[in-house]
Amino acid sequence: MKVVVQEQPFDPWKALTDHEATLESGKAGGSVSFVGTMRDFNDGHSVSAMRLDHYPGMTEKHIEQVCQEAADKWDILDSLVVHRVGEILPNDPIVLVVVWSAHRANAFDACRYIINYLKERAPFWKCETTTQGANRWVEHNSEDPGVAAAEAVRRSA
Amino acid sequence: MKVVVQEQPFDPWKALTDHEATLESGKAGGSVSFVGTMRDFNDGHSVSAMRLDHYPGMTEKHIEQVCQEAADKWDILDSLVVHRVGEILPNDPIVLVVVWSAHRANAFDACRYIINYLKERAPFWKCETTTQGANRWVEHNSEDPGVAAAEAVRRSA
Amino acid sequence: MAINVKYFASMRDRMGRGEDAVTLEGESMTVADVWKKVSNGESLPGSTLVAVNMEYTDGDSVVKDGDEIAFFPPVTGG
Amino acid sequence: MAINVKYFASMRDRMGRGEDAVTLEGESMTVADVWKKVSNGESLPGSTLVAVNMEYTDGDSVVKDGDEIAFFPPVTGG
Repeated sequence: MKVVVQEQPFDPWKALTDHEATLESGKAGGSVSFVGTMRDFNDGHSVSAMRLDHYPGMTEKHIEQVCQEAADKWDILDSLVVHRVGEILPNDPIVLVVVWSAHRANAFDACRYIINYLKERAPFWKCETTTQGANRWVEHNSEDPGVAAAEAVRRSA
Repeated sequence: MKVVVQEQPFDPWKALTDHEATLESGKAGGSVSFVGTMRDFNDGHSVSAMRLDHYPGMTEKHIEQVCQEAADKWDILDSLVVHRVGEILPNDPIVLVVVWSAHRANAFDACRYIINYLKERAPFWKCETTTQGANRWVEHNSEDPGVAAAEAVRRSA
Repeated sequence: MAINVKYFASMRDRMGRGEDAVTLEGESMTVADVWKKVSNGESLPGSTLVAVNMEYTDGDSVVKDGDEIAFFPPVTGG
Repeated sequence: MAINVKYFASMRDRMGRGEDAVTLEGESMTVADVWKKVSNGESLPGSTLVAVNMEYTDGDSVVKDGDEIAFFPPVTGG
């Protein structure tokens, strides 16, 4: 299990193969990977750049918790998460999640679990620069219907 | 949509990035990939090598059908399948399935659909060489509970 | 009519050959009839899959002149 | 007791600062009490998330000396 949060741009496939080289060979039947990349549009706006803030320490801790939950739920061999922060350009990879397992069903389930709960719980915040030059905080991940419910539970003060 | 069946060993990540470079940039929110590799054990036997036979023409046709079904069922941007045939060594990638989409749920569903139905319907046959030197045809993909039912339907003569 | 019959994997080993060019007399021959002819009356293993012109079908399927018939065991790719 | 309070993203913009070092008097202060103190009595936006020592919690959570409290909007990573 490895979690990396970094400012440097990264090549998902290099990150994946570098980590794979550390695994015991011949045991994994397969791997399932998710790569999230920055789109050049969001909520109807053209986006020229983005800054991704995070909460150093809490972010890594919660991604590790999510990976550990996945390892507890499914029989997997290993997992890797790499997540960018800082200044990001359209088409840059933002996040890589890889799960290795002997049987593919476990890898699919675990990979999907990790990216879903990472997006729901890991403290990252996107601030987009539109092509008109305006900066705006992205207020929600539009794809995630589960987020509103989770937020309601955690709502505070 | 691209389907390749080849004897040459391949680097899944090079195949993926080469194909990705042909897509319109900035539209995909992400990709989901499955890489199946040759394990060095199966059904309790240590396996030193494998030969993968196929039915030229029918194999490609059925993988393309499965990819088209996935494209009809989910809103995806593109898909890529590369599948080895011939002599394969432990740890070699056997199959790569990649799906690109604007939203990750569709990519997960479509990628899983393609690998599941490829394994169920595309005519490939594995002949393993055990470390004792014996050759034996693999009679079923042990992971796939759906196969027995599908075979029963298609059973013939 | 003339058809081409192919065998793959363990079915190829069992038959000792990869294909047969078969000439059939009469009408309404089915895949099962073709199997009887190429196998000298042996029964087809229950798990055998059949394709006609690269599409899955079953033993009741009627064959036409020029068809390509294939017999093979359950598939194990991926 | 002394606690550290952090603000992220739009909450940081709203507060005009990234953190506060806060000294509290008395016992049984909650996260909600801390918010009142740092915000001069403003109400907390309904969607705000709260963490104490990097774990999610809510406004009723009691704070201890040395705690790190964080206020931030819904997360949008991945």
